[in-house]
Amino acid sequence: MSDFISLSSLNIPSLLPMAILVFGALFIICIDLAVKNLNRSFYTILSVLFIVLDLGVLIGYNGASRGFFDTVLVDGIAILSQCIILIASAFFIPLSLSNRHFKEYEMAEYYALFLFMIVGFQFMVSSDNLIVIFIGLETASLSLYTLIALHNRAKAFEAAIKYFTMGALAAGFFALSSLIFYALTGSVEINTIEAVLKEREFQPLSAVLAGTVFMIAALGFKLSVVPSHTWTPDVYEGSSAPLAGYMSIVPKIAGFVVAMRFFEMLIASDIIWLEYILYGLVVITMTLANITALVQEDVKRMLAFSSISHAGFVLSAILIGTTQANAGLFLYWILFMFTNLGAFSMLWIVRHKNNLWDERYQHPFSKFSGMVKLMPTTATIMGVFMFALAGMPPFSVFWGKLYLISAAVNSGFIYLAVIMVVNSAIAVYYYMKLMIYMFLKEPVANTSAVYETNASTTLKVIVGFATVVTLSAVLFVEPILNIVTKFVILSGF
Amino acid sequence: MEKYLYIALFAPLVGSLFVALFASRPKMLFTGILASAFIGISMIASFVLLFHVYNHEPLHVEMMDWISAGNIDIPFGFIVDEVSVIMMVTVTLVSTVVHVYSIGYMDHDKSFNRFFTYLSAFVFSMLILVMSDNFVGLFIGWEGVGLCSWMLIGFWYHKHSASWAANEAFIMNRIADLGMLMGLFLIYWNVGSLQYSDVFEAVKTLNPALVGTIGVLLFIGAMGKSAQFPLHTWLADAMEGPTPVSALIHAATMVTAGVYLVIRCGEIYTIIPQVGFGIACLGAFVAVFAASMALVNNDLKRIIAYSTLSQLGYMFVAGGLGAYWIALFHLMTHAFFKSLLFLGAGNVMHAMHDELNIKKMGGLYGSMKATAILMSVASVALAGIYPFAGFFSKDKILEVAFNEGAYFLWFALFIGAGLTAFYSFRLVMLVFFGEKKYGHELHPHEAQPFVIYALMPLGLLAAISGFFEHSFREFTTRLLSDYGVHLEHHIEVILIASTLGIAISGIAFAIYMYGKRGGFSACWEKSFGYKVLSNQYYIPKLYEMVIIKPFGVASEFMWKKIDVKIVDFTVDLIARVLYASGEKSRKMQSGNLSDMLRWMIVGIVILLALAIFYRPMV
Amino acid sequence: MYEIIAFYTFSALVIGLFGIVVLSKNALYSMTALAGGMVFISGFFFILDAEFLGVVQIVVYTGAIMALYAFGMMFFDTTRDVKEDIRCKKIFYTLSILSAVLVLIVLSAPIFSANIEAIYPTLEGVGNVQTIGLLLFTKYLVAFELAAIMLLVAMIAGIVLVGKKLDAQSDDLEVAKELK
Amino acid sequence: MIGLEHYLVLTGILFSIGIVGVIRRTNLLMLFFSTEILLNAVNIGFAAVSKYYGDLNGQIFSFFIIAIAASEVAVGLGLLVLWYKKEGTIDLTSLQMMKG
Amino acid sequence: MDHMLSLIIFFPFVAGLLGFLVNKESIRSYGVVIAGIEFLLSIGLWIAFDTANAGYQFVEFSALIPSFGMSYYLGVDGISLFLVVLSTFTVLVSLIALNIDNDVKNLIIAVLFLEMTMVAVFLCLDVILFYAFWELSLVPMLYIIGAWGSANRVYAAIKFFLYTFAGSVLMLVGILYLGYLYFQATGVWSFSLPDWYLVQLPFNVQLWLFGAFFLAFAIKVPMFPFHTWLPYAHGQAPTIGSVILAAVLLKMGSYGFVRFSLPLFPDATVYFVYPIAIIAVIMVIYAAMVAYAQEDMKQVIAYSSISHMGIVVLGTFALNAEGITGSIFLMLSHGIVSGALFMLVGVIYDRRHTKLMSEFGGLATVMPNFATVYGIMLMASVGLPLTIGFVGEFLSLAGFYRVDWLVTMLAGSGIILGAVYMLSLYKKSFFGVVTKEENRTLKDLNAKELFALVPMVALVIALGVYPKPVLDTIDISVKKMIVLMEAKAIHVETKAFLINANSIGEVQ
Repeated sequence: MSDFISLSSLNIPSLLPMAILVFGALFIICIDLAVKNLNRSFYTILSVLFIVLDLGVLIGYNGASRGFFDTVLVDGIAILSQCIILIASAFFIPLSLSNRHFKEYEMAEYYALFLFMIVGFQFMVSSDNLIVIFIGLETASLSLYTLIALHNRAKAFEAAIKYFTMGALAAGFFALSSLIFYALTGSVEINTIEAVLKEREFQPLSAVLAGTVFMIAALGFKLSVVPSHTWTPDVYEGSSAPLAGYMSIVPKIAGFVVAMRFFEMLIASDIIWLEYILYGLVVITMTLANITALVQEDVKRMLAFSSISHAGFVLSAILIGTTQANAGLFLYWILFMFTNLGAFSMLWIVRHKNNLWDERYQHPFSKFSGMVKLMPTTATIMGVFMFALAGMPPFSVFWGKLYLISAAVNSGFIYLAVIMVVNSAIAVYYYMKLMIYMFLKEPVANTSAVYETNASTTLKVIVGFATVVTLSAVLFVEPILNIVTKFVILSGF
Repeated sequence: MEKYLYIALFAPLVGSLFVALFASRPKMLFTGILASAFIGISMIASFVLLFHVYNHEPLHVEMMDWISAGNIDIPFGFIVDEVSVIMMVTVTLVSTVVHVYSIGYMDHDKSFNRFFTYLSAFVFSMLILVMSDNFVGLFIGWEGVGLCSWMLIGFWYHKHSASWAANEAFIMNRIADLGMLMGLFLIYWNVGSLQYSDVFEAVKTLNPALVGTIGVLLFIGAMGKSAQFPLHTWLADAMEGPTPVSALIHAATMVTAGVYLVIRCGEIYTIIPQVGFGIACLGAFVAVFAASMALVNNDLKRIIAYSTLSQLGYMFVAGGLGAYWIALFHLMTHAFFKSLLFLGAGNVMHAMHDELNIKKMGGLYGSMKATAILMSVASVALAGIYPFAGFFSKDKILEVAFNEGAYFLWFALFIGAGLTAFYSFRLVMLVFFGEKKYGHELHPHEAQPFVIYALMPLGLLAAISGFFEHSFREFTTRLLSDYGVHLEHHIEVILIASTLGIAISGIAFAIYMYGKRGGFSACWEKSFGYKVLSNQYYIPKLYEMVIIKPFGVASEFMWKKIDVKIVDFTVDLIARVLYASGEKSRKMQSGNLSDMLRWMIVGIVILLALAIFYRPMV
Repeated sequence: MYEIIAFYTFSALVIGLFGIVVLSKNALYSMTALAGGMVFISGFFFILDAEFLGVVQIVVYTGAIMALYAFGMMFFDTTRDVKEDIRCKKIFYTLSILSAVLVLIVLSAPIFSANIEAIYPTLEGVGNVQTIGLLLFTKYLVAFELAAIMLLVAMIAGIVLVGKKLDAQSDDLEVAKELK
Repeated sequence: MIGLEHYLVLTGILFSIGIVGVIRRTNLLMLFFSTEILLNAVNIGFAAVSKYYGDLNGQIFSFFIIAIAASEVAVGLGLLVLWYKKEGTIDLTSLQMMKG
Repeated sequence: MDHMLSLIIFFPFVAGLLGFLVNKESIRSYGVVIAGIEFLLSIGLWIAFDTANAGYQFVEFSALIPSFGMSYYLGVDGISLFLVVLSTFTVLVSLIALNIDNDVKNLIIAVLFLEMTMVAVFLCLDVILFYAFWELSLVPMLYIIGAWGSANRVYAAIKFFLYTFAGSVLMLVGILYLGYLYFQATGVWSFSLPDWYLVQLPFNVQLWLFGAFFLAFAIKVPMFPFHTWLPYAHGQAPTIGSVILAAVLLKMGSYGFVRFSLPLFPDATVYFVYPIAIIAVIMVIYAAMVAYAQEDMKQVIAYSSISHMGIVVLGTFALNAEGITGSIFLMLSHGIVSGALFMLVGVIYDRRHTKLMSEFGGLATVMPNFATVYGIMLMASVGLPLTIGFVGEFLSLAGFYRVDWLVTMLAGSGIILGAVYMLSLYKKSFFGVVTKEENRTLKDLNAKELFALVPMVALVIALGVYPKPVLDTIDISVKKMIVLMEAKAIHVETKAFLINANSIGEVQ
């Protein structure tokens, strides 16, 4: 153990993206201490600016570099996923600038926690050290639980508690899994674990598999893989629409990156068992979520199941494990991000403080009945998002689906591809259900006013942006694909 | 000369289209006159063509291409040769008469204009049929006359029976058309062309069995149009149409299209005498079969219809036995006297206010002398009494049958001749002679003079056209293979005498029975034989029971049971199963935190168990 | 020998106490047992030459966490017997037994293998605390800082959640006024 | 000398106890106790492996797990307080507003 | 003229978008004008089309996702040219006859979007692009059926959408797999059809891919037993929806067979000729029988569509120029005829708000013009020579006769059964005496309806009398395709089959 550590060997820039946001969060808290009653718009914009700044720093990176005694790993997928996380955050935070005022958005802590959450995710994706991943995960999760609860409705509390409790169990699994791998290999770094396991040809196998099982359970919880998915609909329903939308994107991409780092080595080493298990999980997750989504009465819950299904769909990329599949994962998620951003923003826009349509649900399908007659543009845009989520060409998610299915086909997973498309066909029904309500039924409300109480210019701009991206996705696929493929190859997946 | 060809062909079309402009208007006299004039023009052109062909050579034009795809190349080509020109003349001549006649006959009909539209359209189709130089062109006309027949039978569409009969006619024809179409395909794929000239050239080299199939298939087409057994039922029902229609379509022209086809394809049928013989047998059968039905029927028009059927049988015997020119000759003479018979019947109907039951007529001779004479002439011609037209043509057919050694055919035709004579005069007697059986409120009157004048040419032709036999033979056999009867003279004489004898005895019997005795006894009408005959051998009932009803039931079954209950149900079942499994899987989402945690642990337990106990090959 | 006795004693105690935690109907017993169990767990740490951990365990767990729980318990008024219905007993027993058996099988599998090279070896002669400190502030500096952030988050979360701000019924606050 | 297996088995036993608790408990506070047991069980394991490998990573991991546990408690209790203020109970059967 | 095809595809789309700005009162005229211009554009395409050239013309190519081989690739040949014209014509005519007043703006915009997708499906040479428009065409149709249909419209719309969507997803897998095979063979990604035409595929691969494509096309056509969405969709759809559905959307399926299944998988096609022929025969007979049993006029025509499409399929799988050209021509004729028939049913529905045949009777007296037009269309539907219906039917059946006479005969029974149900429909509704009092006062066709129907009548006759320009253009491309199939086939038997099917020879 050397007493002398050179500063340059630390590779401080690798930590810069996180540092900026930590600074930002602290800065916000300090401002709150100094100046009371600052408007939410101030914090919102400030947060967005920090994120943009961060993004600016991040974009300069290209290529794998390690720092801080190898605890920080900035490789291609780390950069990519950080970009996704930051962009998603930059779009979801301004949703606080809705027409109505919500308590949580008036609190500086909300923004600070949000930024801390981002930091947590960033650490999660840019490290291959299980300790850092774990702490990053927990930082992000704890912030997220709090943010959910801050929505300050009974349902939000219920959601937060359910999420939290299951999260605690998942944390236990993560810890146990880490223990098993540590005991097997004496290391807590994924690449070392990989090396040692390979050297020993994955013996004893049952222990390796047991560790994998617990890791699947822990990450599966984040990725809402069946049967650890049960929290998803409840949490989405309980939290505010922006946060639900955020949850459908960011924690999952972080989870995917970890899963990618962790399972790729096992998949690559021909552990057929894992392949089968992942296969089963992918299929069950897609199918079960789709089937359950069919019978939902609330749009937000439906979207929750849909996002489970999408996650299952994307999980197949890890199963397939080729470069194309991994690139497809990111492509899919980027496109999915914009679409879901739009969909949840729309829900946020049409939010009404009273549940006028249903005692329990905020956004029952009947609420959207005949919307096209009252607000044709809104209904059309919502319809576009729905069809995009359904994988209807030529809207955004279709291209992701296309690329992923292609990856499956190319690697010989024909049956998987068939199951994937069949699931898309099933999924169409529930997306279409909303379309049917919006376009084919008679309106329930007399005026469009009830749909607009929360609409503000900011929200409209964001939705408009999401719409444009969703509609013209075909033009972005090529550049995104190029970048994504480059980074994925860079990090060796 | 092409000019005349086109005039002959398109004048009816022009007339039809022009009249069509007024189709939905109330009656306008000029439409009838105009249509008749156009047909008249066509007739004149046809005669010009006849002389041209007679003196020079056949005419062949190709107007334009029609269908061409792959190797198929079908033009609109028309040929005016010996056969088609005879057909043209016959068709246009009868048509002109019928048109003029219709002006009088349809006088009170509110759809006067429409009638002429259809009628002229029919003539056009018929001309296409006979003038085409290829099979598909023939098929155009074939279907075209079918369409016009449908429209005209169902002309009084408000009558259920009329529209039913129209549909029946169309559909039955379609059945036969399918056979014909198959024949065309077979020809096409074996020959590579559907032009008559190419086909007749090529069949000589083809496998005879194949040619036989072609012959049979084409004849199936002919059977439908010419209402041969078993596709004959439509013809009697077709009498629902206006009488001029029956005269033109269902006596003179359309129904003879089948015969025309056989004649036209003579070159095919000469290769396959077996098939020809089969045709002849069927023809002979129909000749007797239809005549027997005519014996007891009381419906004025149906009797004539059965008579037509019977005569078509004669023609097929001739055609089948290779005596094409004789068939064609009989076709022509038959056209004259049969249309005359029908048109006369139309006059009677008019006089009787659309009463059709001949049992309710009688003694009309007093009020309708001209009609009575014309119909009698026609009946005599039909019965085949010298020197009327029927004698020459029909007798020839009997000779042909005898000549071929098919004595049973001859015998059938011989019996048929007697029956024909009997029912013809049964009709004449019951309608025109005997006592009046109609009510006193009826005051039968003769048709307008111009109608009678219009019938005169037909009467004349019915009487004398037989004398053209030799020139006819000389003319048509330029194209058709000649058929000479080579019987010893005395046998020929005996044959003629016996035929004449049975015809005359038939007539005499009819006159005796209905003139003197006042008809058969009532117990005959209760006998089984009578019932069978008057119910047309129960064939329509059979069709109804065996085909129409089961088809309806089967269709209903297909729809209600198979389509809705099985096919569609399966599709819906998939959706319902998915939805139901959604409801099931929804229970997993109980909302209870403890359950949620347990699910996670269940997952772990299952995966761990798999990890420990399940080892696919690594 | 001493070690073995200590191990088995502590094991028995910890298992027993944790069993009470899980099975007791009384929240107070349960909590007390948990606190006791955690103290004894620190005993293992001392056996395993991880003094630093042992101390942290006692300080953090028994000192901080259990104190928090105690406060919580007072707040929730759960000192009395807790009425709990075990839902679906059959499932509960099967699941419990199955999971226990499986976890045990997995962890008792012969996973130990000798020739693993220590990456950060315990240094002979240097105190455990010292080494750990060294490691924490070099290798795990980032993790340490991150943990600090996490604790900060936890703190903020605790304050925000329990603070008065959230008491008001949010639905009433949601007034329709335009952005300023 | 106690073998590593002993510690691992102990870890297993304790972890199982924790899981049983998680399955069984319907009182949220006591449910949280069970999750603490899970983490503690793992901690023992880490310390033991660390000792037998002579490697300190395990101890560090344990240390961070303790930190995580502490943070979780803070947030968890905060949530529980909120819930209790709202509903007056911390039994998880009260959390059934959302289902289906 | 370089971007003629793009223009044709996107003109209605842009016009549809701008249509949002048009006032509600004027939108109807706007729609007609746009459709008219679009129709003129397609006619211009026909005029500019070089009929002697069998290959693709007006080709546009620009890479969209080059790394994945996907491009914006358009082209038109004889096979697709007339389907494009048919689409624009149908839309124009159905917009002229449009008789809906509520939310007409949305309807017209939806129809214009639909027009874009339809035209694009026929023009795309990039398979992914094709798939995109193929799927996209469902959306406006869903809206049209679901929003303006009759009582059970939502069910019908969902069924239509889900069924056809589900059917085509397997095709997507097929497409991707084929793309992969191409990649393997050449090392380059490409989804353009002309490129794919050059690849020979192993037989078993062909079988699977054929199956994947088949399902999508079969549902769209629709082939028995995948047809049950059609009666519902037609029965519930508004007139304009039925017209477009019958005239164009069904043709996408049969077009797919010609464009994809045949040239891409020649061996599999030959392998499956008989099974498909049997299905086609079942379609013809079964649908005709079911049509006969119907009580609803529109359902009769809906089932008759299935029956006719059976002959289209049969013609396609005759695999000779006669059959394929005939089947494409039959697509056109069926498009016009069934479109017109649906329009006619719409006319009567507008007046009486019922389509049950038992409610009518004697309409010929009350509405002579209507009856006349109906009669003409009916005759075209039963395939009377000199109407448009005959040419295609004749050629298709003639084509398949080369393959099998028995099947042809059974399918040919469609001309009998077609007459049966059509004539009985006509008899029930038009003949007889007027029984219902409310039928006595029905108005005959008005100017608008005549304006829409008369061109169709004219076309029915004109193309029946002189189909040559159309046939020739189709034929030349079809022949090229057959040559391609033959060249691509890997089995000797396949080649023999194709040669045999395309030559005159002794046939029983």
